[in-house]
Amino acid sequence: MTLFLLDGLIVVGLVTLAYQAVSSRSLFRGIIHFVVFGLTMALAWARVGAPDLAMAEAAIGAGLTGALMLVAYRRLVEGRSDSPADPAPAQSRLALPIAIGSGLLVGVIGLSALFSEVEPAQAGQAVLSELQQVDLGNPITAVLLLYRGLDTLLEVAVLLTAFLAARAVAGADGGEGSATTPAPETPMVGALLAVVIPLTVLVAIHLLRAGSYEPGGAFQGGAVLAGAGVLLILSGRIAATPVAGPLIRMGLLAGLVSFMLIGLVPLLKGSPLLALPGLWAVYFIETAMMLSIAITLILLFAGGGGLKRGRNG
Amino acid sequence: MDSLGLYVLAAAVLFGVGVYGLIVAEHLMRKLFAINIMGNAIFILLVAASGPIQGSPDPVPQALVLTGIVIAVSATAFALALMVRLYQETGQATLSSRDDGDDG
Amino acid sequence: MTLTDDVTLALLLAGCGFYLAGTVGLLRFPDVFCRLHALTKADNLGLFLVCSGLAVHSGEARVVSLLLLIWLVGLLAATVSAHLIARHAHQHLATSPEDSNEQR
Amino acid sequence: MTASALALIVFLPLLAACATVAFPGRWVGLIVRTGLLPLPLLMLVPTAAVLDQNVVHLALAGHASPLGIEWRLDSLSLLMLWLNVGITVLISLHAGFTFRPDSDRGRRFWPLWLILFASMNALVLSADLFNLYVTLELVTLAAIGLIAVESKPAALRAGMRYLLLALMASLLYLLGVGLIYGQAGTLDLYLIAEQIEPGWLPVTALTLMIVGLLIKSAVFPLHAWLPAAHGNAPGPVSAILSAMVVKVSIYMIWRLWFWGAAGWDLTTAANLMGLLGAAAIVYGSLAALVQDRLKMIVAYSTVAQLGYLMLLFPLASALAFQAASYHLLSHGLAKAAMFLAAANILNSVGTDRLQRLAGVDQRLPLDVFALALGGVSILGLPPSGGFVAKWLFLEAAWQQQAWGWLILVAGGGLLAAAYLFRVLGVICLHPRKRLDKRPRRENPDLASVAALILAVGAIAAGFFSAPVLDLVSAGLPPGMTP
Repeated sequence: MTLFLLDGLIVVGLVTLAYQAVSSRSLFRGIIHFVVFGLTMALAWARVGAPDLAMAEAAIGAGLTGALMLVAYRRLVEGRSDSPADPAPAQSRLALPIAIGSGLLVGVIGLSALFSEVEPAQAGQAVLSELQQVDLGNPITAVLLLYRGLDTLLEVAVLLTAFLAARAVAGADGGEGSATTPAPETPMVGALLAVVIPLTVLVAIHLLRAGSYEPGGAFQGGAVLAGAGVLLILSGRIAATPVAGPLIRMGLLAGLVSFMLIGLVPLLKGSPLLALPGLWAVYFIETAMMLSIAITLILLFAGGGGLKRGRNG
Repeated sequence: MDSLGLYVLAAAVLFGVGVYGLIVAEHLMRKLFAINIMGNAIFILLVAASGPIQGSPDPVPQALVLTGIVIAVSATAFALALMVRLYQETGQATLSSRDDGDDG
Repeated sequence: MTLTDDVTLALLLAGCGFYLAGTVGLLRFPDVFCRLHALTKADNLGLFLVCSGLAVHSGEARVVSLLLLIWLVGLLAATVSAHLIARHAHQHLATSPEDSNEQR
Repeated sequence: MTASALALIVFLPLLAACATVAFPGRWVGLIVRTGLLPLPLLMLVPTAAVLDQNVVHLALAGHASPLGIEWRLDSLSLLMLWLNVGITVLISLHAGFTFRPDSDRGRRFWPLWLILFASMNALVLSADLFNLYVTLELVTLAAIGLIAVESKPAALRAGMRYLLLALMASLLYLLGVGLIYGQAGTLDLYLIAEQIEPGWLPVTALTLMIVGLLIKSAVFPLHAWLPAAHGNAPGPVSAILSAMVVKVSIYMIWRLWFWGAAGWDLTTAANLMGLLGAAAIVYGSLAALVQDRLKMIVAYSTVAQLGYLMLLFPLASALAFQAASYHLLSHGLAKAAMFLAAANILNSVGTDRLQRLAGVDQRLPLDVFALALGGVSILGLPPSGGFVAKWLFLEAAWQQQAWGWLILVAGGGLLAAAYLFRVLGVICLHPRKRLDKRPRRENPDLASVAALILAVGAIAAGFFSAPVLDLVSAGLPPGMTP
């Protein structure tokens, strides 16, 4: 009963926040509602038995998406005294019926999928039975790295592509954007960083290591690490540059390149593509991916191609 | 799992809210909120659509959704960059008004 | 209901009470400084009470130390962000209710 | 051997893309060549394998489906791979001038270009519904990055609209994938038919996926984003968008329909798809007739020509399958040629407004010739590749006495003739309105040669159709017999 109440509260919260995000008075409020929506989504994932997704949603879905939206908002307000033009919602008489109709359709589909009598999925069963043979306690990490490695490889490529595409459309100011203007220095910030940065790095490494036997992994770890980077940018310890130095470039590509190269090696011995040669390869690739994910997200936040020591660094 | 049913219902409502926002909102950032909300609704359905295996949830859809979350943030990040540039070039962060008839 | 359960319940309820007070303060107080005052003080204490309630409930040393860490990090974040917001408000904003309302 | 070749066909361009990011100096040109030029040679290996054993299965990481992801190579995917490799390499010749590898523009362009290329190769190989989703997202993001790479307002706006629609389309597709997984317990496209009966839930799932893909392939009435995006993108990008990017999602629909849902009774839906195709042919051609910019005309022509690919659904015979596959091939070549030629004209004249192009054939004879040759294939005049495709369509419709489709195919050719002769008429038939101004910019010869090679390819496809058609008929969908 209590749990049902909790679920009800989460669900009502989700719907209210979502509605507020798309229709609240000011855009800034919309962003805040969207971020809180993401956090509530994380609670929802925890409730439906998906702790990995809860972590990913909290770190990536709410945290970094929110940070990216705030920084984009700041670029929109830049150089204007008023808040950015937020045109009145389009008056569409069809909007409500279409929305209700598609919601109903999705509801019917979802409920009948939920209550249809199906055998447990073969793929899922195969994962759980194969898992006995490898030393990975977290089936999701096993799926991501061992059984559906190509998805994960291409997903890292998607993140890199998003970064490259964002760079390709970046304006002439690309690099020294206003996101990098640090807040005025105060001793409090120094104290905060001294504690929080090491702690965050520790948590990221813990998540990465824990990913092999309990919830966590490269994506969650990378997102947490990126959070540390965001903090460093906001406090002016690091700043964006238009062009990346060699170290940043290596970090940016480490995950994708090492995954591809290690995945190609088995072909030389006549083994199949992407058949990783042992658990060390899993750990190596995950570490490289975590670094790449963190650096890509930090650069996307900074709106630059590279990083340098900042004004307060 | 009766609470899963509740979340499926929530997903349906969220999808509807997302569709509504996509139609009604003019500002591109709001349209991105709407698409992300629709995405989350579909992620819930993805997890709900396959039944549990011997009591524990099926890991495959969860892995798929994890991939989906990362793809969603990538697409959102690029869309935001595109929106900012569009705003810098045209002073607008919407798609309405003015047609696309410029010389290529 | 054992004694630990009773203590846990009492601590959690007290914690929720402080959170509630903090939130009411956030919504009702007239300007930034009063609001920060209500929010940080009440919420820090609320977090402490909730954490200690959970600590009593679990009783494991590992969990207790993790909860302690959570409280400390929460304290740190609240302190620094309250400081930054207050400083920004002090330097840039008039302290009339309307203005602070706009900035929230 | 085949495994290694296929792995390189996907990973070599992707590694090259990473290398251009890692070493953005003067090596970019060399890296791009290393990532592209070996591909035609590498393609010989899988070609031999398909000729030898018809279908090649590769279980990635050694885990066969349902546990893992499989690559599956048959005649159709081989054709798509060849088309992608051939067209991309030829367009790259052209893009080498528009986006010089040692320039800032080039450094923005080439990584995305290589990723787009690699991701389309990965897409046509994949046999896994979710992996297809990931590759399709990769294709979309890279393509839109390329559309907006010059940051012209019209292109930015078109790219943004494309992105929003594409994201929505992906969500519909993803929901379908989730439902199929819930019902079938596998994500392998080729195992769906064995696993599930066509109940209402699987049919809904299939519908969602196909609607998503129809948005991505801009089939009427979901085409609204295409002309602006294809018409405002840089020349080489317009060429690859029309030649390949919209085709890969139609390719996915074919796969879902004829392989995934093999044996389901989809007659009504098939007729509906055919009607959409018919509407696309008529609407696209008429819209092309009233455009006043060359690139917009070519873009609307793509909307029309995509309609023919939809005729496969109602006709659904071996002959129609050959026709549609051949149309895919010849339209790809012809449209790439036309967009490159249009880009050259735009670059030289400074505008592509039709009324300002009178007499441009005097200055840019090669480009106008390439445009005309491409047009011949689009019209379906003999002896072009387009003629072979249309002839096969007519034959397929004749065989089934489907007179409606027969009239449509014949009439579609006439409509195409109308808008293409309008273009050529304006350009060539104004003896007194010579272009008086000097060219704004000279085009390098190779840029025109690239367009010409593609156009000649589209014509030559008319002479060498037999081996391709044999190949296609060796890999017919289940249930179709030659």
